[in-house]
Amino acid sequence: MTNPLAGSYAPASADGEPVLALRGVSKRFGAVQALSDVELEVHPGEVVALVGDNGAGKSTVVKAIAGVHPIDDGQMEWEGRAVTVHRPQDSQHLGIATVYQDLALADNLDVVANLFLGREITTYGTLDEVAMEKRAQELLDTLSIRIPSVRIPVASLSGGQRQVVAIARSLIGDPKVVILDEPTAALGVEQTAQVLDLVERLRERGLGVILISHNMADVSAVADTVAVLRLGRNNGTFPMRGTTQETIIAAITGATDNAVTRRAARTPRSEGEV
Amino acid sequence: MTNPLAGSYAPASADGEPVLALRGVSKRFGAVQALSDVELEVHPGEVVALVGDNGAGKSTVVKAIAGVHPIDDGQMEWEGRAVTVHRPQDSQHLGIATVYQDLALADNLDVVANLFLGREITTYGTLDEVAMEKRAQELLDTLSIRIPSVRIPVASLSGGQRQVVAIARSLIGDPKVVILDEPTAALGVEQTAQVLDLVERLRERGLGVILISHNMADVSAVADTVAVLRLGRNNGTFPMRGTTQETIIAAITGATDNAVTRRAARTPRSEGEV
Amino acid sequence: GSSSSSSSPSAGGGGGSAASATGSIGLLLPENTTTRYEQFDKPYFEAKVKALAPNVEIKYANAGGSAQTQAQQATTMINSGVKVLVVDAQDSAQIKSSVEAAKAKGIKVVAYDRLAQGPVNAYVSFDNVKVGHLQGTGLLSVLGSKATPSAKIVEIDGDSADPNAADFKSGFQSAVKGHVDIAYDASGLWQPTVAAQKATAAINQLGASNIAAFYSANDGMASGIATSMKNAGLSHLPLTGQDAQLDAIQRIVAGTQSFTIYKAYKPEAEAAAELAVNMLTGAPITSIATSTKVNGSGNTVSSDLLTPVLVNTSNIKTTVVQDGLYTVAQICTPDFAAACKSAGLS
Amino acid sequence: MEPPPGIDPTPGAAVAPPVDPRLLVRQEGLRGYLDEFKRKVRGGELGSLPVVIGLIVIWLIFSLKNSQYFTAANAEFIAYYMVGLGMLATGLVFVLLLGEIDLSVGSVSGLAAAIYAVLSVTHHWNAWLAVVITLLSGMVIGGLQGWIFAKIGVPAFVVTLAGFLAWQGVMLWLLGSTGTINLEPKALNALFSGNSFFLGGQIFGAYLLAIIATVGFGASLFLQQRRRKAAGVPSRPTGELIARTVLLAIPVFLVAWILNKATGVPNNLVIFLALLVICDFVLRRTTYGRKVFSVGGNIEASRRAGISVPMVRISVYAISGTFAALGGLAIAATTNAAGQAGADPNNLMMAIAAAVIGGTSLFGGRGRVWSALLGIMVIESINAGLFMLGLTLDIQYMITGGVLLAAVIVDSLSRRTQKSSGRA
Amino acid sequence: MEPPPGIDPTPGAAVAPPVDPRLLVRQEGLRGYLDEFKRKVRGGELGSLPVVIGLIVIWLIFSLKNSQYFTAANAEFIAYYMVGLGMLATGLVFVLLLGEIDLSVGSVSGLAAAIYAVLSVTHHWNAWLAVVITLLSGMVIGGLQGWIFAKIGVPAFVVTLAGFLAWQGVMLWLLGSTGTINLEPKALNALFSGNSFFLGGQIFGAYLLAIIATVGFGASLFLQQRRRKAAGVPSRPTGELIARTVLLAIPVFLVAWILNKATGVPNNLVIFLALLVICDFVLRRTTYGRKVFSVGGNIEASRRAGISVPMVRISVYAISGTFAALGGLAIAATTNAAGQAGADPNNLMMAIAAAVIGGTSLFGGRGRVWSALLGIMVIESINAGLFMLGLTLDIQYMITGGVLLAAVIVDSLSRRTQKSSGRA
Ligand SMILES: Nc1ncnc2c1ncn2[C@@H]1O[C@H](COP(=O)(O)OP(=O)(O)OP(=O)(O)O)[C@@H](O)[C@H]1O
Ligand SMILES: Nc1ncnc2c1ncn2[C@@H]1O[C@H](COP(=O)(O)OP(=O)(O)OP(=O)(O)O)[C@@H](O)[C@H]1O
Ligand SMILES: [Mg+2]
Ligand SMILES: [Mg+2]
Repeated sequence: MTNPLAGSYAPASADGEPVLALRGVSKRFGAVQALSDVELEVHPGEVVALVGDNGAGKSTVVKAIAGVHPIDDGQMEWEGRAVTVHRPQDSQHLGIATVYQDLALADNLDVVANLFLGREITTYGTLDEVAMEKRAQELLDTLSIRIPSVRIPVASLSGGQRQVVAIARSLIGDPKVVILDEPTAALGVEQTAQVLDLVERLRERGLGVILISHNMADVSAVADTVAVLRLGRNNGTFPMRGTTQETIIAAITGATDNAVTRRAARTPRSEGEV
Repeated sequence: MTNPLAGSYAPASADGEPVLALRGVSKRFGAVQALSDVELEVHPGEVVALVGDNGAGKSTVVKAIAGVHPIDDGQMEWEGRAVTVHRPQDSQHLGIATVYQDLALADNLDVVANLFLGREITTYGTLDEVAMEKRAQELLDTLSIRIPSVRIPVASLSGGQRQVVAIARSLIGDPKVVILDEPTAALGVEQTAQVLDLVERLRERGLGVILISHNMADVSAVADTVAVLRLGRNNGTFPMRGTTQETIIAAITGATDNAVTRRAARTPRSEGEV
Repeated sequence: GSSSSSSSPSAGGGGGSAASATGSIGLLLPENTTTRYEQFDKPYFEAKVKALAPNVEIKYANAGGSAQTQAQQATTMINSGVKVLVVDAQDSAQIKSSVEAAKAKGIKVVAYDRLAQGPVNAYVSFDNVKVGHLQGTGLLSVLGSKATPSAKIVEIDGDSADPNAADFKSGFQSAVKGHVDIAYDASGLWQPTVAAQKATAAINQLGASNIAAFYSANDGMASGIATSMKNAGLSHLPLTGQDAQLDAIQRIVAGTQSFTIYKAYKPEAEAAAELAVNMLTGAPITSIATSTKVNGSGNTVSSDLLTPVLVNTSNIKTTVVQDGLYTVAQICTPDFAAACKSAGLS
Repeated sequence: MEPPPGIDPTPGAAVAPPVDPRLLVRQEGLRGYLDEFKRKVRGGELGSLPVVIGLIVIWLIFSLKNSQYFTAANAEFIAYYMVGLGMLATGLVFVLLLGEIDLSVGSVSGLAAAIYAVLSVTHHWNAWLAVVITLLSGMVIGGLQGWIFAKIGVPAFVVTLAGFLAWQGVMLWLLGSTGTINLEPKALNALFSGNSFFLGGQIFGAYLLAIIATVGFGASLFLQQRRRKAAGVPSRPTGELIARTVLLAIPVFLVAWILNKATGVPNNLVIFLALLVICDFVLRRTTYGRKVFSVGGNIEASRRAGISVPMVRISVYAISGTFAALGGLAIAATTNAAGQAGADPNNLMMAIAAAVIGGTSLFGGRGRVWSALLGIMVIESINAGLFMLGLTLDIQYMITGGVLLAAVIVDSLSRRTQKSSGRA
Repeated sequence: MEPPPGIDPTPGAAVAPPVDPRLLVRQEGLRGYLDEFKRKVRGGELGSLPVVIGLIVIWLIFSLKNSQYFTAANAEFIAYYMVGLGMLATGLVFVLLLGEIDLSVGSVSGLAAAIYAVLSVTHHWNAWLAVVITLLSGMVIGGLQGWIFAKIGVPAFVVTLAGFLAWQGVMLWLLGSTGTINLEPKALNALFSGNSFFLGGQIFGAYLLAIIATVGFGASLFLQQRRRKAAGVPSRPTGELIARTVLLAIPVFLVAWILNKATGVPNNLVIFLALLVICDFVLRRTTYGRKVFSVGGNIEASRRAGISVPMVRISVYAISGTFAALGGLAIAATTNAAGQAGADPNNLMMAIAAAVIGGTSLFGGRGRVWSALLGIMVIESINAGLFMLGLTLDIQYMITGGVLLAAVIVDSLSRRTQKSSGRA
């Protein structure tokens, strides 16, 4: 299923070596070949948007990089060296911070404990609750989220509040690559804007960012490069600058005539009026 | 925290009695007052968008209507009569179909079994698997979703695929009101378009629809009325026709100067270029 | 055909000598949580059968405490063609259908240690009521002149779910009733920890200085009670037991327990072996089973009821040591060496 | 058969290709089967395969050790003695499907035997009436435990552990001073007793049963194929259906032949098999069964789908209690007595082991009632062999324990593999 | 204390108000406390309240029934005999926090006593060395079970049920022919024995302990308050701190006074309390404790946070095994003997009951080690009363069972209320 629209690869910030690269990665789940020969590169200071239809395999790529589902075939490279990632620890030690689509927070712990889980601040071997609480409050404030109290168990947060806690988690520690799997899906307009701001700040600080989103507006707002997955295969990599949304959508859906264009043609109201 | 921008109530289809109405509903979780005196009306053939910030209480409203979390105070009215809804069954018997933000599917069952869960087709008291499988395939096809097989356990579906299964579930049976809590959050562009089409078809058939979304484009594309929640209270109800997105966002965030407008001012690129 | 173990009915044909008898005997024992069955009863039984009738095969099964398993094991043995079944029933009533099935196939049944129901041919055991009675008279004689109707006794019985416990209790009480005052009477569940706590509770309740003696239904519980007595400074008071456990013998040597009741396994197992061999060869059993008992299903059974022995410092050597139950070295570990010496064990 | 009214979302929209190109489709013919088989083994979807292989290995080993093992009489022994525990295991399968446990089945079975004995022997009630009351008691006891679990929210593990102790106490109290009560061969007890055979043990009887089983199975397969073809949904090729029917017929007729060589098909086995067929039908082909699986898979999803989770839970525990009572009667019939040993904790262990060995997962939502049959056959085959060899108890424990452990490890490992390949 | 480097997302963006206006803040003063208290009770956050009330009710009832109950000697009885089971319960708290269960603790405790007895008495090893080997054995046994659970994936319930049976077998085999072995008052056994008291039972000793406890508690509260104030995060008012310290001091000094009236503070109690303080510290104030809670809350989240879930599980079972061994030594010391009855299944039941009665949830992720102390006090208070009255067994069972049931129901109901008010 080759796509005539697929562009050739052109990194936005072509400053040499990518910090993270996938080479010919495949992954199979039972009778389903979820990924076949997937290639992906992220350079320092680059925001790569990974887009694709539902079930295209985006989250599978994320979980492969993060060590949640080890890959079957192919290679992962970190700063030019081949690495193997079997467990989430491995990818964390490399410097990869991940926000998963199916967030995983410990419901019985409070917000502070969840934020610092696995990376607690300690003084003389004991937990420094005061320092953690202070830092947690600061982090959440900058993400514009209102949470009744940082000492409330995560079980009692709304979907968006949980999402923000998960995003904030990824900023603790000192990652070199941040992966965000549909980070804004559950977020309100204001929080979404904050997260996009955050992504830009991460880029400015020279981090590599992989952003997964179905929202073309968000993608075009912050991405440098767009990598399209279709049915578990690469279906083109485009520089954001100079590529139209229509091109990308066509690569995602595999056709120029799709429900989106039909809908656009049918309902002019959605553009106009509001 | 009264909002000067809040419009007064004006139903889009003012053809008399609402099919579903909330009157002064309150709900408290432990130390958090999640809802205070919330009012909401849905008329037949009307799409009401329920919008609000993260943690505003939208999902709590949905769960209150659906009987997942019974309300503490206030009243729910169905076709003019006061009703009490204690369990999900109660709301289903009234004719309310709900798609939850935190989808709940039985991971060990296949797609067909999940679609028909609680409403199986039977012949002489035994399950009619053939009829169910056929209908399931038809439903999913119209929603443009590709699923490896309808006999695959739901555990192995992607986030968006699960979302579509949940949406398809709500179309089985014969509801009078359909509630969709962020149905398109996890969906790809094509699937989103299909769901919006679906919402419009539901309206045409005279159903009441409550649509929750953070995506203003989606909301303005299909909603007749927009109800804004802020910090658990009503913050205005607007007819879609004639209201600008800025007005709505201001009602959601509680201010005209917010991260969205600031971001818009800072990054002209997000509007232009693409 | 005496060498062929597979040859059948002809061997039973009347009065052949035991030495040349063939065929097989089944031995069904009830459980293995107490060590006696596999450590003493089984080897003693096998040795005696071997001595009497070297060509007889013995089939053995242990029910592991389950009456159902025992029924299945009995079926297996009946199917495999044993001539005599020696059964220590896990449940003396529930074994009835197995006993009947055996009888229907012409198999003779010896009830061992517990009196099985059904058409049983013979029975070998100790008398449990007698055990309790012996504990009672033993305690009275240790108390001597202190045995007055106002002397307060603490009685810790066995688990009331075990029917033997009731026999011990009734035997004991029939011996001491009227001679002393049973001021505290509770079940120790055969558990040392429970017995210890109940003894302490009794001491708190009655007052340490008011107690004259402690009754423990067996040695296991006596270990716990002895500790509680020691903590309360009452080690000098009489304390009973039963089973002739090694630790009890050591306590007797050390003076913290007065005596134990010894039910020798060897004579019991050997009597059962003799009965079984006689039945196999068709020899009379009346010389061994001299008395009769009526079992729960109304059958009259020829019985060999053995007498238990009270063991105290004076007869350790002539009972448990002589029978090979324990060696002096086992009893007189360094901690008990001094006590052993003064008790004349060495 | 009319489809539900629902909303038809058809107008507009291009229809997406129905099959996902990434799905690895099976090739035609034998090669396709082998490939799929390999994939399934690698993916941990082993089904009943390990048990069947295990069973054959067990039979071979004991036959080599003891010439009496591979005889019709021994097959009869296994067929007869496995039924009581098998019934306990069947009830447990329902509970395990919910992802829960019922530790009380052993005690309830003992109590049931005691109730029956007291009513029919001590109080001279009509024996069938006593049976009905006994089964009802089992149902009420199970239902009560289910109620405390479902409505009050006490974990099932704790409720049934309490039941494990309490019902044993009630049984002891019922049996009272007399202890064990010997039963008379009446009513169900007569059918369950060791010398009651189908059609009086006539050779015809066994083959009749075998024919019914084979024809019934084959017919249902072909019927299903026809209906699926008619509706245009994927169906199995005819060759596969024939192969499956033959694969069932072989062991069924073999068993009939062997049992005929001894005394015939025990009536308790016939009753057990009939119950298994009914339970299998209920679980796989009715809405109730679907509810059980869905509650076992996701409680909140079931609740939101309008399923009354408490009712499912209570009813499942009631079923488990009823089967425990029935099993208790069957067990009591093997010794013709109800006694204090009825509530043997080993029965509980063996019943759980049987269900798990047979392939029902301890993790809920996955299993079939047939696993009770397969598992209990394994256990009883081992027992029969060990009883014959006259081994000491520690070795018996070690062997039984080893088999149990192996079964559980296979269950756990296969679940892990399945999980990592996305099937659980 | 340096904050982690991390990324500072500060530039730009208006800072949102830190506190949510919907959060119902507590009013100042006594009224605020009462309001919050009422809200908590309604929300099911009962904490230790029901236990403490229950304990007082139990004491009152038995005192009315028996004049000897409310005496110093009986307090001493409770304080001494509760320690062994209390240690088993402490180990179980760790396991329950994971949301799992350890059914083997009773058997392991029996086995540990047997190991110690065989080494120190039969083989004449140095007593302290024997203690160390025994505790290590407990650790290895627990760790092994944890390994099978964590690495192979066999459900903990099954692994430890197997352990429940297996370790009992090993114990019987170890004790072998001799059966019960008498212990000598040496090493730890001497400290655990019924006539060993803190500082030889001097009056001074008990008050010294009371002072250490009160001052330590108060000081830690005030220190924390100062640090929080300094960092500008919300802190408790000074009045509350004083009230809390006083609330602790009252019972502590009361107990010291009572035990002094008898023979002093038993050394085994001192060791138990010291271990509780250490465990509490580990669970609440170290990263290890945080890991235990997080695995108990959400396994996948913990795994993704880089926590090695298997290591946490294995270590928790090792801790449970070690405490079981220690408890076994303490129990053996009460009878000065190691015997076949050591692996009493009742010990298991009582230890679970103690942990749950004390307020540790069976559902994982919620509880404190102090619940072991509170729960075992309840159980031993009941035992002491029942033993004094010399009641028949069935009544004893009924009373103990009833208390257990009540505790579990309170746990379950409070969890339900909490869930519906969004706290669990
Ligand atoms: N654990 C799993 N087991 C089996 N199959 C899986 C599993 N996870 C994903 N899949 C399959 O792999 C394919 C890709 O799934 P993935 O979650 O990566 O999609 P996605 O691109 O993230 O989609 P979405 O946008 O809907 O989140 C899907 O077809 C899905 O059925
Ligand atoms: N189960 C619960 N227990 C306690 N508090 C809860 C619970 N569910 C929601 N809340 C609280 O109620 C408030 C409203 O939550 P809700 O989920 O309704 O928000 P929402 O509007 O759906 O937000 P989002 O857009 O992020 O999904 C939040 O502050 C949350 O902390
Ligand atoms: Mg995804
Ligand atoms: Mg929501």
